Amino acid sequence: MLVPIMLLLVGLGTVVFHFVSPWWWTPIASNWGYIDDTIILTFWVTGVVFVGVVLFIAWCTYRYRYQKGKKADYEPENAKLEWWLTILTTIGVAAMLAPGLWVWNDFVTVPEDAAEFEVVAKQWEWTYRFPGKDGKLGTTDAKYINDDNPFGINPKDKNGRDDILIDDGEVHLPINQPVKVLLRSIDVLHDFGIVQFRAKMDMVPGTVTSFWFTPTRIGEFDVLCFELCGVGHYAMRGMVVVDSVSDFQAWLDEQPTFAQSLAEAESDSDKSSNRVFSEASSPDREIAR
Amino acid sequence: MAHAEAHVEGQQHPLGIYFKIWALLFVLSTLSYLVDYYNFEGYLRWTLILLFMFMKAGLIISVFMHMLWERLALVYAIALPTIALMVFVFLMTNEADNTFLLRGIYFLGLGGS
Amino acid sequence: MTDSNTGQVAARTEGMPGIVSDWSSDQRAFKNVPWGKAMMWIFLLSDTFIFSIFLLSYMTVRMSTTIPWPYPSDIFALSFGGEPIPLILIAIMTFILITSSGTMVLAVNYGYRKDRVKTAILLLITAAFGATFVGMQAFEWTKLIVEEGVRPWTNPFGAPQFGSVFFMITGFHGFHVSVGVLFLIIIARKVWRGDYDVGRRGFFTSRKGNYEIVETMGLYWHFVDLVWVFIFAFFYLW
Amino acid sequence: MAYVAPAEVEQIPPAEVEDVELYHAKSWVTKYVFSQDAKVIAIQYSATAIAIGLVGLVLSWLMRLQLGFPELFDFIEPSDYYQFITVHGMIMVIYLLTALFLGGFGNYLIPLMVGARDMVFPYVNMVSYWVYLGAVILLIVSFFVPGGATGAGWTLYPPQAILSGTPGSEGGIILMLVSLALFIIGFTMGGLNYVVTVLQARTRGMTLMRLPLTIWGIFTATVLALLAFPALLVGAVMMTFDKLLGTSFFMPALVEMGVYLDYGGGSPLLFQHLFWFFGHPEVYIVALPAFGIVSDLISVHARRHIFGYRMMVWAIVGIGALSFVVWAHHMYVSGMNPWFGFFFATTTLIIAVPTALKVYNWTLTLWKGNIRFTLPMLFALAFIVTFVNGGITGLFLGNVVVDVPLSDTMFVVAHFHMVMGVAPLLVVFGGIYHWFPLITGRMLHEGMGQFHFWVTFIGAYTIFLPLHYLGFLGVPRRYFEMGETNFIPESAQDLNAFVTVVALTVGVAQIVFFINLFWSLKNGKLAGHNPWKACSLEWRTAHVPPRHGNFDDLPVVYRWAYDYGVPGADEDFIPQDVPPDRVSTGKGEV
Ligand code: HEA
Ligand code: HEA
Ligand code: CUA
Ligand SMILES: [Cu+2]
Repeated sequence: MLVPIMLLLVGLGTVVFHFVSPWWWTPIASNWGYIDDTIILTFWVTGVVFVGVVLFIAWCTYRYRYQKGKKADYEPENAKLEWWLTILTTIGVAAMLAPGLWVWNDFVTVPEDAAEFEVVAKQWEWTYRFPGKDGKLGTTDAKYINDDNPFGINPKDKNGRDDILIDDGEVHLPINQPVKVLLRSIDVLHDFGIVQFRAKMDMVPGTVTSFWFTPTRIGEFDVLCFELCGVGHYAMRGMVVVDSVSDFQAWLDEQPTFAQSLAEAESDSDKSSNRVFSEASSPDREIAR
Repeated sequence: MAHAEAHVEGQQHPLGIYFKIWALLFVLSTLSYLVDYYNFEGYLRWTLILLFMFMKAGLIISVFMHMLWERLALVYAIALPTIALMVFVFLMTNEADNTFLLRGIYFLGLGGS
Repeated sequence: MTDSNTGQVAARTEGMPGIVSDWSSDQRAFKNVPWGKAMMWIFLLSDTFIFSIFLLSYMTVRMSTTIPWPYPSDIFALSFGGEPIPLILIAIMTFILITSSGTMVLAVNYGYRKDRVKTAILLLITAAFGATFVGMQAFEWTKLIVEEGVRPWTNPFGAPQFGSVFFMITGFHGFHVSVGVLFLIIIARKVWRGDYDVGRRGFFTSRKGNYEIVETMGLYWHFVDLVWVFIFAFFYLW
Repeated sequence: MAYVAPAEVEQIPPAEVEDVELYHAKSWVTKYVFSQDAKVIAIQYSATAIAIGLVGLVLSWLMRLQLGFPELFDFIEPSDYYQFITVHGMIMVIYLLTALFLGGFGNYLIPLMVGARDMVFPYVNMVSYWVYLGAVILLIVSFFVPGGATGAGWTLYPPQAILSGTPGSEGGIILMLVSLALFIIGFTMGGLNYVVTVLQARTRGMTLMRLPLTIWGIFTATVLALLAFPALLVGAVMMTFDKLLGTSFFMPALVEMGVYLDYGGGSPLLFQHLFWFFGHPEVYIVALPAFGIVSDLISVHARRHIFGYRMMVWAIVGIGALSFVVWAHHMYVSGMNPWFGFFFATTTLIIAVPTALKVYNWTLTLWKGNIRFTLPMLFALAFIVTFVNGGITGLFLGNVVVDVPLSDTMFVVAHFHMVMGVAPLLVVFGGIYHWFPLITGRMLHEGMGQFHFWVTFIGAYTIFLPLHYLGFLGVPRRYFEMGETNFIPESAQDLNAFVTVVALTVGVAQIVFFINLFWSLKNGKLAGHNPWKACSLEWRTAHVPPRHGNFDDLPVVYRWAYDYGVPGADEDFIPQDVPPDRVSTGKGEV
């Protein structure tokens, strides 16, 4: 008797825990409500199956518990039953997959009007870059990185001169404006994730990754690093502040451009004598094909 | 069937076929070498390289390694798992292309962003 | 048919039905395939995965690097007095390996005829070709390292991965050849001594061997040749 | 398939291969230490795996202490924590479960269950164990080299794994990689044996479709391992070169702590693909043997044939095959080519269908059975519950867009512990309770077993169920401590503390299991032949425990391994080697 009861308790306990637990997702603050919907859908489909299976075993262990001298039923196969189960499961799977793929299609299709900004990660802090007046980000390369140019912006690329650099971990974004986040790391893998936006993506050194979203709620949102990046991983924090458009613009205008920061560095150039990179040691790279 | 077969289970074939294949392998190797020697370029080059490569590989596997005479149960057991490799290779060509493209755009400033 | 232990074998179905009947039979899925050979085939399948993944990694780094890939044809050229002939050393190595494959397949054949002497001699010839191949590879490595300044981490011609991949893949292949040579010699010695005629026990395994080992060895050796076909095509010619 | 008609006796073919000549040990050392007997090797493998598993367990306590009470234990530094999770993950997946299922259960059961005298190449089999031992020792040694063991996570992603921001990037990572390479070499030697034994050394009448599912599971897992480990081996070789020779396979141009390094052009994503091309099959390598073993446990102890045997076999094979085309579901947010998401989400969810069928068939085996609540059965039932729970959370993660918010959170940790840390481990326990009588001739103590079962099942479930919800909140995995955020409630920390307490309790309860093992060795009830009244061949040896060479005369097999409750027969089970004309039917001999 103990076994069926315990199985029942485990099954029901799980359901009860799900519904009464105070721990559930943090309220959303982006356009990715569809993701939440897909999760809910998945919950119902799989939840029903879970409860069904556990209740069925519990019942079996009660109904068919050992009786001396009894013999089990002998029916090695039942093609009809097996087919039905296959078909039903396939339907269940399709019911979750189809909406999922549809939302994924949205997720990877960046809208035309998305503004771009870049997140640059390094062990263990976040920095950000906005395109300047020309609306274009300058190209970058790890070899340009030094104290004066922590972002590694190509000094010869004029698109980069007016890029706006934010070096202190906190970035502002305007509300309701779709943004494409370009993700770049200068050392190891990191992952730019904001729980309320339901979106995250790894940043891979040697390439630039991206995702897009639209912030829909004004407020401050913690940026966490979601990819193990060394001992400081757990402490790699940043902040996204979603502002009204005007607040955002005001904030942006205060930030220095690349040209400004270079000029500043020039003026006290002897401080930057410990340059780690010298132009000669790594020849310019050209594209191969 | 001969009852000794359970003990002698090897492959015996007339030597002639081995010599023929041997010669053929020489010819094919020469041909693939000539692809380079005469500096064929582009798709022609790649097609020829692959063609000769697969012919050589096929001959070695089927005749020298006796696959031709093995029972299909063995042949398929060895051949089918390589499908996984082909999927892997195919996907990695896409992955590598993607990386290359992104590097071109963001590090070398080629094309729009 | 009775429960006799005489090894009677019924005629077997061929083709697709043959696959089904083999796999659904008892005792052995690969009919007429001795254990050692089955083991070697499966090992080779696993090894195929290793080499394929080496090549796949090579493909990936080559396709994703933005630095030009060096032109192997020129790098591996060799001049005898005058004009450099592209890839000539590699071509010769290819021929040597094919030749060794040829002598190997003959050895297998004579092995099954239990021709002790011919088998042993052919095995030794195969080993000799194999050793020559490794020797030429050592020459090629030396030339590249000493004269051309190629290193695993850098090279004067272009993408650093060129050198890395070169040393890694040819090194791994050369390692396979060397191991093969070693085993060829060991087996040749056993054949020569007549171990497989008198059923002498192995030193380590304490089991009796037989001439099937020659075919098993042959599979390995041809595989090494096979891998070279792919390396030649993808690394040197592509 | 089931009730073999007398006419079929005629069709048992004669032996195709001569009976093998066994190697007979000449001294104590060759009999028990450098033994070539698969059964001794199995015990060596199991003992080593369990010993190293205990190290993994202790590491999990340390991790839990830190997570549950972040301020309290200042002897755990962040770098220690990362070393703990890395080695914990690695030990549990590879050195414990892979080795225990294949090297341990595989070695013991394959020859017995297919009716062979031993593995086909006993010498190679022996070497396999010693190489494995070497790998384990290297792993332990890595804790004691300067810089300690690697803290790169069990996924060992470069560039991080070999750069100075990560603990163990000096020597630990190299030892880890070498140890893995050794493990793979050792495993390959053993694995070839298992595969060839199943394919080529079965006894007369033992067709593949009469194999117990245990063997199907172990066999398929071994094939997966032989084809998946190459990717890890190659990745390990290349990473070793990146570290030691300065090559740039996985290393793009980058800056390490402000210093521009001499790397360039490599692809970190390549490593991830290689790792998961291995890694996903790997999780099925530990799951498939569990599937197989649990099928047998359920069938034997429910006194009912397994339901839908053919479907079960095809599902195992299908899962095995599919597992090679789903790997990048671990990389949905890795920055790979975005269209891969469509491909891999589809393949991943497709793999749920054969898995679901297996679950149904287990439950349908219970249905209309005659279920005995023996210890193995309890563990099997617990397996179904935990596996279904963990499996369906896999469906969340597999559905690419749902994975985006959940990836790299505690939800993933909860998923894989439920489906891999708890479910197969319960099967391991069930298997030990089931086969201990065969291996030692004595039963394990029932009372201690019951205690161990309930604490482990309920406890482990309680540990990992709540972690899903931390994942929903957004608590990332691999965090030394959560620290301050403006969205994670205080109560999350209480939950963590609670989980830690339960984890410690469950951990300590394992002591009862070990006491039981040693106590029963001497004092257990004598088991006699076939205490569970099972049909498969391992219980049909002349001696219990089986001696070297397993059988006196090789058995001849007439039926599948699941003839329980055959109508008309007197007994409720008919062993595989009982010919149809020997089945007693009450109406007298046929
Ligand atoms: C034994 C090990 C094991 C098993 C069997 C599985 C099984 C599955 N896993 Fe899991 N997984 C791991 C071990 C395992 N996993 C590990 C170790 C990791 C993390 C690695 C790391 O990053 O460190 C991981 C991570 C992981 C991820 C990556 C998450 C991330 O990092 O973001 C994903 C994503 O797709 C995933 C999916 C699945 C799926 C779909 C299955 C499926 O096979 C499950 C199938 C089973 C069922 C579905 C249950 C039974 C079905 C039914 C009762 C009927 C269901 C009904 C309907 C479908 C209607 N797993
Ligand atoms: C089979 C695999 C397995 C098993 C059994 C376990 C068991 C446990 N694991 Fe682990 N774990 C992993 C595989 C496993 N784990 C992996 C792959 C990771 C990822 C690492 C990474 O991120 O790189 C991980 C990470 C991981 C984390 C996440 C760390 C982080 O991301 O910050 C945590 C945290 O709570 C944790 C806890 C535990 C606990 C409390 C137990 C146990 O205490 C649970 C309860 C114990 C038992 C039910 C029985 C235990 C008995 C034995 C283990 C050995 C004896 C064996 C026999 C006698 C057969 N594990
Ligand atoms: Cu940056 Cu983790
Ligand atoms: Cu997976």
